[in-house]
Amino acid sequence: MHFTLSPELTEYAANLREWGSTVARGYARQADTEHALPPDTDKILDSAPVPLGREEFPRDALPDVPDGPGPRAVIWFESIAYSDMWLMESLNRGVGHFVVKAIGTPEQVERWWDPVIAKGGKTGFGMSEPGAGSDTSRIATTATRDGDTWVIKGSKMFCSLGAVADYIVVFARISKDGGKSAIKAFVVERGHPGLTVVKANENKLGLRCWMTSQLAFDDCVIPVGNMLGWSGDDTDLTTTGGLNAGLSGLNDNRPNVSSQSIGVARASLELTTALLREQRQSFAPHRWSVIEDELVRMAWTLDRARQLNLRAQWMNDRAMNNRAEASIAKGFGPLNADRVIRRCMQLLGPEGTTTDLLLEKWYRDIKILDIFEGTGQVMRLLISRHLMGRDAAGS
Amino acid sequence: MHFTLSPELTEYAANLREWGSTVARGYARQADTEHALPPDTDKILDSAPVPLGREEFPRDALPDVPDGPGPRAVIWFESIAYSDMWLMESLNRGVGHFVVKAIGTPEQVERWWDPVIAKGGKTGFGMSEPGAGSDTSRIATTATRDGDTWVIKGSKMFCSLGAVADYIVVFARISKDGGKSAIKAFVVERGHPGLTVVKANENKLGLRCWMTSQLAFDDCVIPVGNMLGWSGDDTDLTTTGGLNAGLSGLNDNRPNVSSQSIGVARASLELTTALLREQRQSFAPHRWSVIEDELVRMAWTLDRARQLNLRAQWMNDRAMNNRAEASIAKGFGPLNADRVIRRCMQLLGPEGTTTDLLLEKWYRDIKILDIFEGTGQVMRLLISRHLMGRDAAGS
Amino acid sequence: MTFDLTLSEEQDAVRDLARILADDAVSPAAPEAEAARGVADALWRTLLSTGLTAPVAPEHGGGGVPDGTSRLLAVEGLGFGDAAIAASAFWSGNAALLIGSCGTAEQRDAMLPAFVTDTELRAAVALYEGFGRAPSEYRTTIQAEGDRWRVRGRKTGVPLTAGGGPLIVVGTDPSAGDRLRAAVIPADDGQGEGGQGGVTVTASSPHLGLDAAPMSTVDLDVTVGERHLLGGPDADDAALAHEVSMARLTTAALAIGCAQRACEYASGYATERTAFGRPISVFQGVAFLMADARMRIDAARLQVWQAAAGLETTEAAGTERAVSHAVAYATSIASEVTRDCVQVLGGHGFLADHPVERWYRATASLTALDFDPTCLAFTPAL
Amino acid sequence: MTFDLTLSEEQDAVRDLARILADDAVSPAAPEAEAARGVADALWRTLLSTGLTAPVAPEHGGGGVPDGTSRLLAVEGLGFGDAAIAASAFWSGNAALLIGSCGTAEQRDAMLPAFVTDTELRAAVALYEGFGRAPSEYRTTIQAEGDRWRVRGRKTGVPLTAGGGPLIVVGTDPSAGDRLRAAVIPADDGQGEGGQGGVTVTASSPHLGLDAAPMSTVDLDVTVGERHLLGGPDADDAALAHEVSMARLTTAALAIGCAQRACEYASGYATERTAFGRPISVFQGVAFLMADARMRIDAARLQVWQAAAGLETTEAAGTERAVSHAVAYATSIASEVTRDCVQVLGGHGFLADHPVERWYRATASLTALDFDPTCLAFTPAL
Repeated sequence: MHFTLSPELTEYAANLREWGSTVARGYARQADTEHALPPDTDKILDSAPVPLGREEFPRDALPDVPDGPGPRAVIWFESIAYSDMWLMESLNRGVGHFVVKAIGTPEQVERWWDPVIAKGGKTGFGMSEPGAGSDTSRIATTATRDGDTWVIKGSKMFCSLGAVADYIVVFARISKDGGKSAIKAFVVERGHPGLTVVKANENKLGLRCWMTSQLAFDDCVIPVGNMLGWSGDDTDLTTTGGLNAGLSGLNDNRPNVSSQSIGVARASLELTTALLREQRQSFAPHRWSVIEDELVRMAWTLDRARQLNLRAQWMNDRAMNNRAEASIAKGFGPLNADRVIRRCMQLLGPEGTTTDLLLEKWYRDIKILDIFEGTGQVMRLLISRHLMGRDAAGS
Repeated sequence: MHFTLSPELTEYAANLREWGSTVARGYARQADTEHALPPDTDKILDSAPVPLGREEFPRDALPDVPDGPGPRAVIWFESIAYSDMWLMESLNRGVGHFVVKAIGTPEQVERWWDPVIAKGGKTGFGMSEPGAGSDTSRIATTATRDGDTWVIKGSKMFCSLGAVADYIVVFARISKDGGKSAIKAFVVERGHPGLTVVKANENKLGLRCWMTSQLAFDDCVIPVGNMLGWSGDDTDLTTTGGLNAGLSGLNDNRPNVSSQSIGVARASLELTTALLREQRQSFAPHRWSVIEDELVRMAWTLDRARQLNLRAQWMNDRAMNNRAEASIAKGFGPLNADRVIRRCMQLLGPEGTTTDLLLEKWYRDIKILDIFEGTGQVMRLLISRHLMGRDAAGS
Repeated sequence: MTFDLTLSEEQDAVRDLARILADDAVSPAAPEAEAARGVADALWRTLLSTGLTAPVAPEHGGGGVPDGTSRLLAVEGLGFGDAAIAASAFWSGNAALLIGSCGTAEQRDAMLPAFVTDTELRAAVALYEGFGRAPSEYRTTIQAEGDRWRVRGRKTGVPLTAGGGPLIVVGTDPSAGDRLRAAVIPADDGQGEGGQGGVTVTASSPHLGLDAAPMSTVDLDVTVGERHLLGGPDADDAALAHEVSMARLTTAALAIGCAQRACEYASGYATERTAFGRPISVFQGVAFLMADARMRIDAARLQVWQAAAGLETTEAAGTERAVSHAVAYATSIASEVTRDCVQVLGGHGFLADHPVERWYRATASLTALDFDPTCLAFTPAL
Repeated sequence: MTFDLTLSEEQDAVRDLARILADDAVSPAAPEAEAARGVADALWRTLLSTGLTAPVAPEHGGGGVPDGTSRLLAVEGLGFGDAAIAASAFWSGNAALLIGSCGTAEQRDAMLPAFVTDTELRAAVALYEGFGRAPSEYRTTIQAEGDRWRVRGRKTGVPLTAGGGPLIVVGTDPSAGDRLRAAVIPADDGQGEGGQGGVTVTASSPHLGLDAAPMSTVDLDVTVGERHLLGGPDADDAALAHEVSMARLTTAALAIGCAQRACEYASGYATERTAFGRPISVFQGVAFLMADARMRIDAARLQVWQAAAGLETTEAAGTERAVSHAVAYATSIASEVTRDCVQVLGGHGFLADHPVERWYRATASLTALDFDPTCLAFTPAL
């Protein structure tokens, strides 16, 4: 059993963090204030001394390290978020095309996946609605068949990249019955008639440069072939990949979300440690020694989360069933991470929460990580079902 | 607003704790080992320099302090438990007669309450069953009417004082329908035919001198007048005070249960503080100063619980609705108390958990306090219903 | 005296008034005040006119100075409306209380009437220094130098005195056994009276969630005449310690008011929001978060009240630690409570459409203002 | 090397064997061992015969010494059966590991064969001193005095060596930069070899839940000849530090095994016990306790494994702290987990009819054995 990373991955991550915390982090405040990525994002990204993994640039591929893609992802997500979450968002092409890849027909993949990989477009993901969060069965947006078309009607919120994406994968219900299995995924391209951007970017607590849009589908007519997985035969409708299939590809991302929280908390802890050390003489000796203990305790807390993340991804690389372990990783990391940042601000005192430092931003950014892709409560539900069967935690 | 206690109550409590921690505490180990009160309990109690509140001795009445009976109870329960929980049990006459007082007819009160107060008997309380804990609606013991008698059939566990009580108030179901309202309280006197003591005292984690019996009612025939609240008219049956009425008198006890947990944790903290101070030179200076902080943090934790207990009882004295506050008190105290004792043992090191000290006993004794008279989970359920209505936390 | 939570008629009235103000005036103004980074003059006048925020005795034209309990009820009550607006108003008002309790007759006459007549006046007490320091540990010194008094040190989290009201600095006097002293820094003379030194006020960047209560860092090395020494050379330092403790407890009461509001809001949301066919309040994973919140809030409130009551009865040294503990606990649990309230709202909690996110921010700033890490330790959530 | 949790075939086999032993032999023996305050000879022989508990190299008649991971898997596995029985066996076996890794050839030849041939042998390593001390801080000293070595100090939580096996004392040498040393105290001579001092073994009263693993306090002021110095005067102190760390991690792995068992037991109970018409596992207030338990157990296990792996790769100074942190976390969460498991069983959890109460007790003792309060701080539950 080993708990070290390869020298290659260690060096890659060190270089990434070095550049990320000096160069990229310099744009963090601006991204927050302007609720948008920096205008010269591409130039900033090009200045990175290591590849960042942008699919459209073959030479930007992440290094092929002996650790495997899973642990590499853990370290990559942690290091990117360590720089600042805006960097994460700048590399976020969206997830719509992953859904296409997961449940689309070969023709659909060719049409909507390949170009994104080749040319680097962005894709949107429309699932949440004002009345439907964790309970996806409550999706109320409808798709009604009309000859060779589907007519989409409804509202979406939290639609990531909704206002700028080349297309949006939107989930809608094709019948009132059938629960989740009646919810299917449809591709709606940008500017398509009937699709209105109600709000390009929602006003959020944090992660403000992450564009989440509110969209209205007002009798939006799309070709029948835009239903993902539809092979031209309507008798397939019940088996056509829908909500669950569309989401399954996202489950693997849970340890990565946790890694992001650990990256942000680690940045906070390192910054705080450096600032406190400069001010050491200002602390009473007893208090200083307490603080040194606290910093170590926080570092161990983050490290425990990191190991859980690595485990989940290491298992994934081996095609081991890691559903419980992925949930554990996501349930554990974010909950500890915001607590670490809060404690860092407390230790720094009144100046710790001003906009002169990034901790206040990170404390805002990080909160969503215990919510999206499954709240901490949903993670506990999944873990307890793993322990106690499918009826567990139903109430 | 005031947070002090009267000099009278303060002095009473100090005297009680002084005697309790020197004299009474000396019997703690014995009570644990022998799963019974000391044989000379009455003599020990008589040696107390302050009244202990035994009803059967008029001169033993608790002092009439300006704080009122509620805060007096908080301090009394805390101080008795501070001595050791065996002292609590030695003063425990049971709760059966309280149920008689709460829902009995005047004749029943005269027959089963008055003598206990006058002469100091003990009374049992038979509610829990192997299959019915927090969910009292699951009580399966039945009472079947047969002419002028009731025939009781079933098993009880956790029946406090069951094997020695003058009588037991046993809860049984008079019909299969009607849910909780079909559960009534009956008086079964000691040695009554059909009542078998299966196990006089259950083998428990702690509080071992607290006699809890397992009883079997095997076609146990009792007079019809032994149903509490029955005034001779069968048409009253549905309104005759049953389970809920019988329990309502016990709700007031919740802050007292919390106070017991605080008393035990306080004893642990004080003992630990004294022992650690003797060994101060054995600690590295930094560790010692950390420990001093810890001791203070624990004391504040207990004090917060104490204030919540006082508040709930202070409200009760004024006939204010304190259901939420009583639940808060009970939800808060015991959960913190066992944590304090555990930490004390950790600070004391390997010797902290041996039977040479009482901490290990106290750590065992205290666990039941977050369980009986409503678990911490039930308290949270009640509090959340107070916040969010009757459907909260339940479904 | 015995344990007694009875409110006097006056206290009851204060609580009711504060709640009405919170609902009608403070809460609705929160978004605008945040955007404007300050409390609008009209609202400021409203708050001042109630006499709640900057109480002044009748002989100086005010409506009277309420007792400490009333003060805490008022602070929590307005904090329930909005922590930042309430902070701004009460932190200014703390200066009036300090002058009223600790000033000489001349000082009271000179400074107090303006708190009533000048409806735009913003005053400040410079307390905090960071580093977990309690007042007796403040490194800002105020000590005699010839016939003048030299004030030296650095204060952070000082309310901005944009309105021109007095700035009172609290420090210790190393020549007098580190006793607590307070000096009024003349507001009209940024270079120090007589040019002997300087006062540099550096406006801080906004504090997370407290945009409407702008603060500054103040660097001082200035000498002032004896008439600027609050209460004079022989001032009652126990009275000063008392008022300083009450000022510190203001922060705790603000946090409690904010957490209480968040708990009520999230509880209400949970009863209305449905998922899986039922209101989410039926799920114990949600409901118990709110039950824990309620327990913590109640415990914190009692501890703060108890600390305030202790100021009347206990030795100063003990009360200072008690205040540090009360502030650390109240503000920390307020942060955790508001965090859990955002969680109850899920994705909606992350949107500015609901005010919970503001409370999440504001309590974080409140808990960093005056935090002593020896009072409450970090432990992992799991 | 990269992050890799793959178990070798041998490790897999060890884990499987330990689990079988736990289920078939250890768990059923727990009540009896507790009552008897010791492990019955027959069970002791069974455990020894597997080679899991006191591994000895083939050249000394044993079946070979497994790697550290195997050791931890074995400890956790038997701890899953019963913490006290497993503690008794592994703490004795730690002596064999210490001799095997750090002894001179003569010492190995003299002492190791008995671990194989004497099926009643109970040995002990005297490590703990309380007071949060890590090994480098041990105040028990082992230093040269003329041509002999003087061992002075007090050890607590020392397994009883009733079976007459060697007692190994670990201490620091102030004459050699506080380097770690270990000495074998001759078992047959309570007055110290040559009468120059004494060894007083005071049997401790039972430790909460660890009745079957009796311990003692040992007061030492004794001189021993060089042949009793483990590894001789120039022993490899890094190797010694390594084995001492592994011995400390034994306690953490025991706690994890016990917590894992409790979590599985309580989870099973919750699916069978009904209340309000449904299994209590449907209530998130119950289910989430178990989910949290599972998360903590997994985190603690990885930290312990990581600390063990770090012994192979990292500087000794860093690993000592890492071990202290791993032990503090693993044993503390084990206590909390077993506490919550009792809670899930409610009143039934308080009865000895269910084994959960034993686990509640045992983990409390494990967490007090080797606890450094700087590694994990007290915070209120609410």
